[in-house]
Amino acid sequence: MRNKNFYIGNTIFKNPVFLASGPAGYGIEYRGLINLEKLGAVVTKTISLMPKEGNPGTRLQETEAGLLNSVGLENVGARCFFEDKLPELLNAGAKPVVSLACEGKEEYLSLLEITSKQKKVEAVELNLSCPNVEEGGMAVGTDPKLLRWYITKAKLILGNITVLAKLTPNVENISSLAVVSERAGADGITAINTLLGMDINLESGGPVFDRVVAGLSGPAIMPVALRVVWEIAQVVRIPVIGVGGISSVEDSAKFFAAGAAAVQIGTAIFYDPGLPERIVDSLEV
Amino acid sequence: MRNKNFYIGNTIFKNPVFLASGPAGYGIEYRGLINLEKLGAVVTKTISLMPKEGNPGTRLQETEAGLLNSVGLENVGARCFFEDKLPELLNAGAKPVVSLACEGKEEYLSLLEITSKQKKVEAVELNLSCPNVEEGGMAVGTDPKLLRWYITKAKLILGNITVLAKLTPNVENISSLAVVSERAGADGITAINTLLGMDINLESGGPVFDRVVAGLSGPAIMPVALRVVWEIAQVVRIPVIGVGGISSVEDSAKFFAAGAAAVQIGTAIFYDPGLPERIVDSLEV
Amino acid sequence: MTDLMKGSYETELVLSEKVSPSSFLLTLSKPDRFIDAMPGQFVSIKIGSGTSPLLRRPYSIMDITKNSIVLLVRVVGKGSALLASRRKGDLIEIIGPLGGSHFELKNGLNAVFVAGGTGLVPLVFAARKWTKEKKPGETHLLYGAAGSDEILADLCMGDFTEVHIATIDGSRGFNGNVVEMFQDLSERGVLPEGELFSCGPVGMVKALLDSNPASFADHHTSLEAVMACGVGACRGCVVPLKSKNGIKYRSICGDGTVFRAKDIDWKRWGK
Amino acid sequence: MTDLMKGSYETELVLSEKVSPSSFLLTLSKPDRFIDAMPGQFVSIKIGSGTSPLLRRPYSIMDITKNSIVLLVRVVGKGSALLASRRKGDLIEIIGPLGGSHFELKNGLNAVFVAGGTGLVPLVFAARKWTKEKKPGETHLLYGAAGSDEILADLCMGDFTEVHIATIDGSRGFNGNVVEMFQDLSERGVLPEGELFSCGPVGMVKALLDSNPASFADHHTSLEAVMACGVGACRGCVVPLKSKNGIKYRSICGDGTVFRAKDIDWKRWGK
Ligand SMILES: Cc1cc2nc3c(=O)[nH]c(=O)nc-3n(C[C@H](O)[C@H](O)[C@H](O)COP(=O)(O)OP(=O)(O)OC[C@H]3O[C@@H](n4cnc5c(N)ncnc54)[C@H](O)[C@@H]3O)c2cc1C
Ligand SMILES: Cc1cc2nc3c(=O)[nH]c(=O)nc-3n(C[C@H](O)[C@H](O)[C@H](O)COP(=O)(O)OP(=O)(O)OC[C@H]3O[C@@H](n4cnc5c(N)ncnc54)[C@H](O)[C@@H]3O)c2cc1C
Ligand SMILES: Cc1cc2nc3c(=O)[nH]c(=O)nc-3n(C[C@H](O)[C@H](O)[C@H](O)COP(=O)(O)O)c2cc1C
Ligand SMILES: Cc1cc2nc3c(=O)[nH]c(=O)nc-3n(C[C@H](O)[C@H](O)[C@H](O)COP(=O)(O)O)c2cc1C
Ligand code: FES
Ligand code: FES
Repeated sequence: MRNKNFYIGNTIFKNPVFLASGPAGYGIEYRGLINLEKLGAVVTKTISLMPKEGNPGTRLQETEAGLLNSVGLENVGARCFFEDKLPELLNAGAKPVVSLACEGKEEYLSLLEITSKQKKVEAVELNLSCPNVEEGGMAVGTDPKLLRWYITKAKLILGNITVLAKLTPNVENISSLAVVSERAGADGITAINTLLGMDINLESGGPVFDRVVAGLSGPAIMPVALRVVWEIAQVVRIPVIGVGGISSVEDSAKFFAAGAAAVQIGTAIFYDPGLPERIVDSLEV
Repeated sequence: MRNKNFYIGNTIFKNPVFLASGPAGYGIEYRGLINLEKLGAVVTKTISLMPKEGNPGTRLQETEAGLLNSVGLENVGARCFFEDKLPELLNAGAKPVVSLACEGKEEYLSLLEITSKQKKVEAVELNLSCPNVEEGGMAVGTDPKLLRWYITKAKLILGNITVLAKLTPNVENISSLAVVSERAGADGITAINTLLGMDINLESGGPVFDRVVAGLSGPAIMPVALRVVWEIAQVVRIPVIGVGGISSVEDSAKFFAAGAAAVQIGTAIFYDPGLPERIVDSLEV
Repeated sequence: MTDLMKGSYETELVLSEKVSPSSFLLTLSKPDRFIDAMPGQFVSIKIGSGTSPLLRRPYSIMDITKNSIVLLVRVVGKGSALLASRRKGDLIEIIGPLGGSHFELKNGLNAVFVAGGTGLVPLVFAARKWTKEKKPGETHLLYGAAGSDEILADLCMGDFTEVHIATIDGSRGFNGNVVEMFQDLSERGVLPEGELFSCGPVGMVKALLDSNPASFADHHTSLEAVMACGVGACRGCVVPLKSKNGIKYRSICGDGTVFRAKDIDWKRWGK
Repeated sequence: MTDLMKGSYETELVLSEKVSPSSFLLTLSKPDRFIDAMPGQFVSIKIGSGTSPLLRRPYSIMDITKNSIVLLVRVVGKGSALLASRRKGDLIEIIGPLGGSHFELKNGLNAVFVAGGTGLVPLVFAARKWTKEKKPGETHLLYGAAGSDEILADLCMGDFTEVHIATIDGSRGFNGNVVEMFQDLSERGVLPEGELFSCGPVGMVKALLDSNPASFADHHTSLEAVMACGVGACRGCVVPLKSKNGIKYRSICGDGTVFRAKDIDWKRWGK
């Protein structure tokens, strides 16, 4: 893998090292600690049509080599994002990929409409781990029909904007869902989002999180992420973007070897904000 | 949770601390390091009808707070197990739970027949993570119909022997599979088996394991195991036996708080063979 | 914006002194570009070289001198224990200064500080900084501890006009908790009018607010929570503020650490 | 059965000496009940207090004296680095003695030992033990290293009748690898007839076997692999043996560490 321009869909990236959606917020919070300009892209925190306050109660819990989070998609909403946050991120010299919530169908379509009108948006990532609010609450990305619907609509409405489909690993057979995504028109697949986990507070004897279940990220999940990226890379032709637990230059090299066209760094920036840049440096020709 | 006699199915256990199937082999290898007599049960390594040589190539790889294994169900086969290994384990004062492979349907039925004739077998655990050799190769425990078939047959043929169903976590909705297991007659649910993971050898650039994918165990997966146990305990009435990453007395307490009726210790015995006994001690009245 | 001045630095541990059975005063070499930290701001420290513990740990700044950053670390778990085991000369990676709001005092006003445990730290920094830069009126520290072993206030006796100590076991000073002492001192007219600043356990701050110190112009408090990013990005360390429409979360690391005590939605915070 | 005598012990690090740029000789206090270890057996050591690294690390026994167990640790990764950083007085948790087979020599026979790197360790133990207990004939050690820096054979010059050293860079002794030296010495008739014992990299042992030392009654080798249980339970450390029907795996920790070199299915082993 090298630091050279490459395409995903119609979008050109200068290197294959991205910040993952969520941990880095809107990117701008990390100015001073991460040289955003130097990265291939910054995937911004998932936004929804309307602002979301996120989950009550404890939101973070460390586990062995991992982190559970129950942030619950707190975000400023599409309007504030496009008016305030995105311009600031562009100002900082970053290449944004905008992560969109796959919420209820109506809101989602409006979110796509608004996004399609933003001249500065070249690429989006669909967060297909969002709960299916209309039925059940399992992630929309676990149901092939819904998955197809969400991706097809995005491609249709967003026109030339590159669409990455970010899959949830909490399924039996992720490669078949990757194939569905490719057929639905996704320009790339991002894998993986967090695993479902939980923790218990031994003082209260109850769950640490108000919502009980939370998302597990960090080095603990890397073997799972690597396996998923490998499996998907075997069955799709579009680029696969690997994410999950990357904490060193060697870790990123493993994802490239497993077939990833690019990598995203999430949890590791909490303890090692210099890592994304070091990975970029490691790929210098 | 207390150290007192309790039942799963017709079987009485003196405490809720078991060795998990696999890491401890047939149990007897750990004599001298683990006081087998003191434990609630020893779940023996999964056996198949015929001896199995297991997987070629590398079989173990450490990850962050985890262990990948690709042992591939190497075992001495039912005959040698019942003739040599089981008597030795009984001699050592242990209470065995015999783990049975859910292999091809014919072999499986013969394995059940043989097992049903063993006077000393009080309880079995069905390893439902075994690949479905007849179709595809996904674990048999991912398909509700197969799951039902394997459990129903076991109950039918094994008569009074207690049947635990050990589920694979590599599915979307494990609690629905737990309900299927309960309805099919399982006397208890064991969760979880290993997560599917992989690793790359950076020297060769290829997968560490000949079979590419391996099973991830150890502290890294504990948040997932705890979540699964919690979810299952919400929807079934039969006892749930929690397993996955338990490495301390506190970890075991979290499983009990999440609804487990008993716990199993696997990977942790590699680095801390004294742990199962310490957990038993922690439950002293 | 202090926000733009945060950075990631490698510092050297210059001195580690045990100052109570469970607390250590750490003096780190101050990186050249590390400037202008304000009281209530903190640094986040990388504890281990591996993944255990995974996250950095946040520590309030207790003092900044020409060449050093002073922190106070209480051993409560594995991260703080590892930090306390570091020796002179060890390299310590820090990010800071972090925190988007801080304690402020108008020139010449009196300040009453109420601290529980290591909540003392940002208050000492405020007192020292203001004494140098703002010529405040009187400064009173009210410090509460369980027993006399853990009275960290002895580290900063000279930094306040007066220091009042309360112990639950009555082994030193006022017999009771620090809020009871606050009420007692208020009733007896010992405390000057002015601004109120607090840092400590949620229960303490809430009780202090409930004790309704009307004679104080305002009450600001510095909050703590488990943190991941430390920069307001991850939304992991939020506190609910009172709000008419729905819930309003603010990040303690990015919008805090300092909030007006009465803005906090105490029904939802710190259960 | 040695199997029944294994145990889990807390020992004390009595001495840690750096004996080459990357190797340390560790002397541990011998637990009272730790007895009768045989050459080729090993101990497995808990390295960290937490989960990093997760697994214990296996180390061959180099010597057992009345009060101590001697190990030689080469730093190759994080576990060995942590072990090498332990200081006198530190507690080290070990399990042992492990291994279900070991080097054996009939009384009075000659023994030729071929070692690469830390493969020296079990061979030194054999030589020392047999010299004490078996009155062997001649004992020759053939030791190969990359360069003169890492010649660990200097630790045991007095334990063999003769020590022959080979370095790849020619900086000391024979210029070449240890198998080339073996052939050279054999051809020149320097080596006595007797049994052959080896331990070292797979390539070395394989080449040694291929060099077809017909004059030796037998050739036993001690193998290494990544281990988890160390007791033959988990089937993680298996070696394929030659077999007419199908594959025959044996565990290195439980059935080994010592195997007849010609029983091993070298086509499948150590790719
Ligand atoms: C802004 C801020 C300033 C702080 N200033 C100081 C200070 O000056 N001196 C001092 O001794 N302590 C201070 N703390 C608390 C300190 O960060 C925790 O004691 C430390 O993180 C515990 O780590 P541990 O690994 O030892 O404990 P753990 O084993 O992780 O946990 C022990 C306890 O500490 C809590 N804790 C764990 N991680 C954090 C975290 N990242 N933030 C807050 N609490 C946590 C846990 O909930 C638990 O109750 C401050 C915390 C914050 C947020
Ligand atoms: C029976 C036996 C006896 C041994 N005797 C000695 C000895 O006397 N002196 C000595 O210096 N070394 C000996 N080793 C090798 C020693 O166990 C490894 O060097 C050590 O485990 C590496 O740990 P690490 O964390 O430093 O390296 P890692 O970072 O884990 O890995 C570095 C290299 O060591 C290998 N390795 C990792 N874990 C193991 C393991 N559990 N077993 C074998 N190899 C591993 C890896 O494949 C890798 O190539 C022996 C190994 C075995 C199996
Ligand atoms: C605090 C936190 C917040 C996250 N928020 C989002 C999000 O808004 N959208 C999204 O697609 N993924 C989100 N993720 C998932 C990450 O993008 C990433 O897929 C996952 O954490 C695995 O990568 P890592 O181990 O490198 O963190 C979040 C992760 C964390 C830890
Ligand atoms: C080396 C190894 C071998 C295993 N073999 C089996 C097996 O034969 N049958 C089975 O049901 N589970 C097997 N498992 C899975 C464990 O029983 C357990 O479900 C899993 O490892 C999670 O628990 P742990 O993290 O405590 O190890 C094996 C696990 C390991 C590490
Ligand atoms: S720790 Fe990330 S927002 Fe505060
Ligand atoms: S390490 Fe378990 S069989 Fe050898």
